[in-house]
Amino acid sequence: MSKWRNSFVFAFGLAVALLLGWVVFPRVLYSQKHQPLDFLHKTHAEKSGVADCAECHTIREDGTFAGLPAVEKCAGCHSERVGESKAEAILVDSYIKPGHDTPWLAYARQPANVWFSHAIHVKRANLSCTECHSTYGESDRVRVYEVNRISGYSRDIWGHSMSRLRRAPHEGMKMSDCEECHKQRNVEVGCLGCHQ
Amino acid sequence: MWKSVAWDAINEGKAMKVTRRDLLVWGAGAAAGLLATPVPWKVLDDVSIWSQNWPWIPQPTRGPVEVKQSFCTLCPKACGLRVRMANGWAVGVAGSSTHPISRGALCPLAFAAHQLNWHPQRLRNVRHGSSLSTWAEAQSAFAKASKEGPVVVIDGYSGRAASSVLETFAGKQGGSYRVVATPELRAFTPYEQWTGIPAASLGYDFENARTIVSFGAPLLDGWGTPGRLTRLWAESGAGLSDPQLRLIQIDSSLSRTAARAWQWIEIREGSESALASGLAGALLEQNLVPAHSPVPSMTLAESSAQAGLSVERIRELARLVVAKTPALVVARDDDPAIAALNVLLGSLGNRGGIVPHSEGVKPYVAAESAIGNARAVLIDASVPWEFVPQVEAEIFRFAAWDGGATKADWLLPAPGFLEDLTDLPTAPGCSAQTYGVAPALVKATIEVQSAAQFLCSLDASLPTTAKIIDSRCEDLFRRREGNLYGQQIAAIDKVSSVQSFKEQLWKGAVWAGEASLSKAFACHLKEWPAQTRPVSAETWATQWKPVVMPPLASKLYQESGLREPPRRNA
Amino acid sequence: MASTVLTDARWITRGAERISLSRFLLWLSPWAVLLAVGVYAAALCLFYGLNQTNMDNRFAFGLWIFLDLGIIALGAGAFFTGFLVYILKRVELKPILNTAVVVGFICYSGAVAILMIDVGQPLRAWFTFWHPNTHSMLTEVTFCISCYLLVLSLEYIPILLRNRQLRRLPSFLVFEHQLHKLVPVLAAVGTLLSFFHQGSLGGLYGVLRGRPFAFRDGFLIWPSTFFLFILSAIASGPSFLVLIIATVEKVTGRKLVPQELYRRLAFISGVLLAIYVAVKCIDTLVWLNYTSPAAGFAPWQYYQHKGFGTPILFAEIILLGLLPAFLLTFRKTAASKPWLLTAAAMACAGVLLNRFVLTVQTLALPTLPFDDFLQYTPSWQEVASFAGVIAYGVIVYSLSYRYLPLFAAPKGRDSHVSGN
Amino acid sequence: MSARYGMVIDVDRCTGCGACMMACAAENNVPALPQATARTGLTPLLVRKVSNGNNGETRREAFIPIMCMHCEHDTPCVKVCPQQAVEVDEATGIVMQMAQRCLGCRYCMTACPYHARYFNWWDPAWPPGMEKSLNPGVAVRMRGVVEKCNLCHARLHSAKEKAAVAGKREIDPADYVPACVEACSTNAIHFGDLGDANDPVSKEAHSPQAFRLLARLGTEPKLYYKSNEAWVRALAEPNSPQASEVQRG
Repeated sequence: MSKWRNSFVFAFGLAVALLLGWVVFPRVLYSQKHQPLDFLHKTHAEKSGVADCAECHTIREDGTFAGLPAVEKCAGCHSERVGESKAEAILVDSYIKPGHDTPWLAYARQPANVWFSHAIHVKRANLSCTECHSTYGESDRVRVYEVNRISGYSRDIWGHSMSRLRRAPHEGMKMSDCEECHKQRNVEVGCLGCHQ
Repeated sequence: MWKSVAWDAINEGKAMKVTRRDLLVWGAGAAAGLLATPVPWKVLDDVSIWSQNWPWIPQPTRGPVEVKQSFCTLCPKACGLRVRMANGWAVGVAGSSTHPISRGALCPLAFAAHQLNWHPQRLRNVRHGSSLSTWAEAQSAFAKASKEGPVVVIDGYSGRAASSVLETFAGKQGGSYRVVATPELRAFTPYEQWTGIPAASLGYDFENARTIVSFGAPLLDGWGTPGRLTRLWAESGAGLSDPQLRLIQIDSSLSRTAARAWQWIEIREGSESALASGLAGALLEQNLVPAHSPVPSMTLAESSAQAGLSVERIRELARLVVAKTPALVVARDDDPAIAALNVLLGSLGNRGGIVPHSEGVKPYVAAESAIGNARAVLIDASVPWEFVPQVEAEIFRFAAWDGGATKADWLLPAPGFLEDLTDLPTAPGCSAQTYGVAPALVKATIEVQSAAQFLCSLDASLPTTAKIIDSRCEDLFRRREGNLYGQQIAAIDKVSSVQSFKEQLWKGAVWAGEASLSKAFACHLKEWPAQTRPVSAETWATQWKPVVMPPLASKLYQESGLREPPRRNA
Repeated sequence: MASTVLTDARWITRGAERISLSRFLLWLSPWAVLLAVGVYAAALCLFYGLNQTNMDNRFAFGLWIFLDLGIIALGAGAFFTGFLVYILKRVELKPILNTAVVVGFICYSGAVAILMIDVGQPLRAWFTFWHPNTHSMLTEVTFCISCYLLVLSLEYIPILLRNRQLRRLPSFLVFEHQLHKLVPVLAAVGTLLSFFHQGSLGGLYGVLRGRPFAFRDGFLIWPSTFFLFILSAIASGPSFLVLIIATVEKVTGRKLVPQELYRRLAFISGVLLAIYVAVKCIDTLVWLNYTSPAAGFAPWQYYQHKGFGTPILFAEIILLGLLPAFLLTFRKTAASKPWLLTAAAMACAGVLLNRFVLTVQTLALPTLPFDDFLQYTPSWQEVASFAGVIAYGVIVYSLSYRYLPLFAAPKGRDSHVSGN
Repeated sequence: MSARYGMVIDVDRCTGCGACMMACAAENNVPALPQATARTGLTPLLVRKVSNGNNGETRREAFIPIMCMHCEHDTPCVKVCPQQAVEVDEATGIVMQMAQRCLGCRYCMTACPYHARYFNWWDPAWPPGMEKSLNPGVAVRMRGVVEKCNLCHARLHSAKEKAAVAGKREIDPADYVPACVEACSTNAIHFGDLGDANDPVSKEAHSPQAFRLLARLGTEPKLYYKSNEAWVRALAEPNSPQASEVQRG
């Protein structure tokens, strides 16, 4: 029976490794951070009549992208508390009144060596925001921000799926994802087309 | 089947102990399994990404970038700047091509001037002797001193609104106001003595000259407002055998200017004055200039011996100088013998010569290091660090950067690059009057005060720099002369109101008058000036006013051999 | 007593006489110290970066690349002996095969270790496998050397498993027997890989269009240095083995291989060296008269710098090329051990000189008319980490010699070859 | 967008002031480290002093800015890089160096005949606070990688973005001017599209005064020089009489 025994022991080792690698490892690799307050895209879109992403995430005149809005933008409506939620209190008391920018954690932020132009993708290529950011603009909760302990990247860059094999349509923002999309659309750019 | 395997295994587990082989087989299984998990591949990937984003590598700031027009305030040459700003910090400097004098050019150091505010040698605290002190203590010490006796105020950049504050204070206090002038400005003092026209209102009309004879002045190497002469030289046929503008460089070594000049005349070191006298003799002897001039006491032969040039060579040089006129002689400093050559050549007050550009400029009193009777000396941050007063008085020295050991009782941190509002009077050597305003674009990260601010805070009756600038703008507007060089060039008549004029100036536009040749002046020498002592050769670093250089400057002398390393202060 | 307890007799091949463990440790200790210093120097380079070396922007390659190229050439004995034994069936060379494999393994693993220190970003070095530039000679080198190191490891394992203790493990034995059957295949694969990477190491410099001193015309995509490197490596490899075995014999005071084998190796080395010298002469003439002038460089320019004149060319081709080739091939000189060893050393030195000229002189020479001829002295970290590799080699070989039957044929097989 | 960006440098106009070197380093966030020397420093643009070899009054000196020549044919560095960290951009002709891909093997440095490639021997560092003065458009390179002139690609990025906002496909040439070109106080460096026959730079490159350094190597550099002085033009050839007289710059 020693043959069976070997196989069993081998399989046991295999199973332990698979368990560690697929279940434990992802939890260890990413640390979790919480946004400073619960921002609700859905409420802003539905109740406050913010129709266009660009109203807050603006592309400036020189073509650069403002990214997450500065606190003055929020202060436009929230100079005083609007509603009774905890988030409202945090926003007004901790950020708007003292004039500090809200330390948002940007899920989709690329590292400093990447030059991604929203202007070119949105204005020239006419891509919609959901093409890369999925329907996050309609979400009714803030996600936990997960950061890779080794590389320091947001988990959104790799995507939630560890294997990257069965990803949701807009999951992942690695270079290979950019390349794939560029290939599909037959747009060729050199290294420095997207790096700086 | 699986059931039986498991069953057997369990049974055997009961019967058998774990052997070394089991461990090995288990390990092999685990290793095989691990390869089928993301662990090795993801770690490999993440570790390389980590190496691309090492946390200790500095990251540039993020934020909107805007470009502001301003001026370089580090020395009196007043070049126009375009400053790139991000997040309130200056992140890039370039020349402003709309500036009529500097025309988009800058000296090499200006390109990294925005780094100077972070220089390790930045003076960050008020210092009294060797200990730290406070602004309050410095103010009370200065107030006490100025009550007790005369205060000598020393300025390195005359003509600014701040200079006016300093001068007014000195006048009110009963002290005196002295100026440490740049070599470019000092070079005009002989003419001031001969004609009574203040040095600061004279300039060179290079644009109309056809021959420029430079006695060791580094004309192509940071002399005057750098862009003016270099552009002119380049555009008038640099490298051609017969350029439109002939630059004859008389120099004891193959300086940068000599290397690129149309002709280089090699002379012995320090013999510029002697050659000037010899040249005058040769000009007169060959009747190349009108003869109504005093004859130099030095003979051609003596001059030849001193300069190391043959007599024939000097005669040849004389012919060369007048071969293409107007000819203009430029001295490195205030050597009267060289200045007298311009009188001889008739270039004073004439096209392509030395011309006055503004009125109402007061002659300055040059600061000597031996200061007479004084209770205290106040030194503005614009004064070069090399200037060390020799006097038994309490010295209050303003400086943005610490130049090392120099006698000063009080060291007071002054605003750094673009941290202070200042105006920019005409740069020395310009043939037209100019005026610009450089607002404080960057906020200081430490507590700083300029000498003018310091005095204004002590004496509320003094006009502030801002007020003086305001009234100067109004005066200029009222004159209705000249042009405003902003986004476009506009004649001042086209500017609708004084408010708009001021606004444009504050946004970095520069006002420039026109060279007023109508006020031509004559000058006759009674006798040929006596020879002055030779001036030692200047290095490029001494033309730079701040005591420190931006770290990037080491590209020029340390990471390459392009330039000689700066002289260290003792 | 400690002295009686401390023994490794159980691990030593049955019947082999070896010095006492304490004497062996004494022999190892200076090498271990050297290795420790080398590891420290390498750690400095990895931790603080390559500023620990004296390389600079002009001397972007230095001592390390020169010696890497050198030991890889000398390590060619491993694949070439395998090739002779298994492919050309020169079974008389079998007794030195194990030594050849161990020496090859040491040379290649040492070179790869040094290369890992030599690159500025070792953590990203695997990008070469993921995003390879197929036009680069270095890609070819990286792929072939890593594959060949794997092959060498696989060849080394069966030797390792002949250790008295290790062979007791039954599963290991099975593994070893199966691996052993693979060895001829491995030798064939190793030969192919080695031909390519020895060649591409030569190509590394031969393709440098911007360095006319190194640039060579060639055949298809391969510059002539590609072929010259293969030739010089297989010519010097056997000579290096001669030197190693003679040294081991001297150090251990034992006769390990028959004298005839020396002569055999010397002959192979000599003949190949002669061919190499002939090809090198043609190549040099073509380069001097055609390739270099076509790039605008007059050949005299290369040899006008002090210490790097034409004597270096003479030494490379004649003194350390043609001369040892003669000495190694002639029966009379090859029969005399001192002559044989001198000639073998000269042949190895010749190849090292060739690698030196191609790496160091190429970089020292100016290209722009206003460039300097530059010099460079390696820093202690560079020297020490390389000395560490040599110490590592000595230690690995000493351990292999002590615990593995490097020269004795395995029981039952091959005894007719090994002679005694 | 399709261009073949190149330069013509008027050597006669160069005064060797070094403004281009400073502007280049500031624009591209090149660190200046106290330990760096002329052999280990980072000078993607390096002005070198050359002379006609004479002594005394007949001596002439000139200054030659050396940077990546953006070779077009058989680009030596591109060919040798093992992991595609260097490439010639098809749209612009720029030879691009990717620090993030580079493994620091320095093979490209040995391949470059112009010594226009530099290795980051140290980690980049600035005095405390000075990192706030860094150009936001350029990522700082880490130690252990090679860098060189990328033709101020950050400015090309800005120009592209500006064009995109304006709804244009082509950039405005006025928006893309490398820092050295902008900084030159004598307008000695002319930048333009060599592929466009009407571009003044393209015309200048074909003037009899124009030359390229080591053109016979056959790498087709896109950096031209020009001079009215014959001895300067002779520097194009490695066998020029000046070759024996060495000037380090």
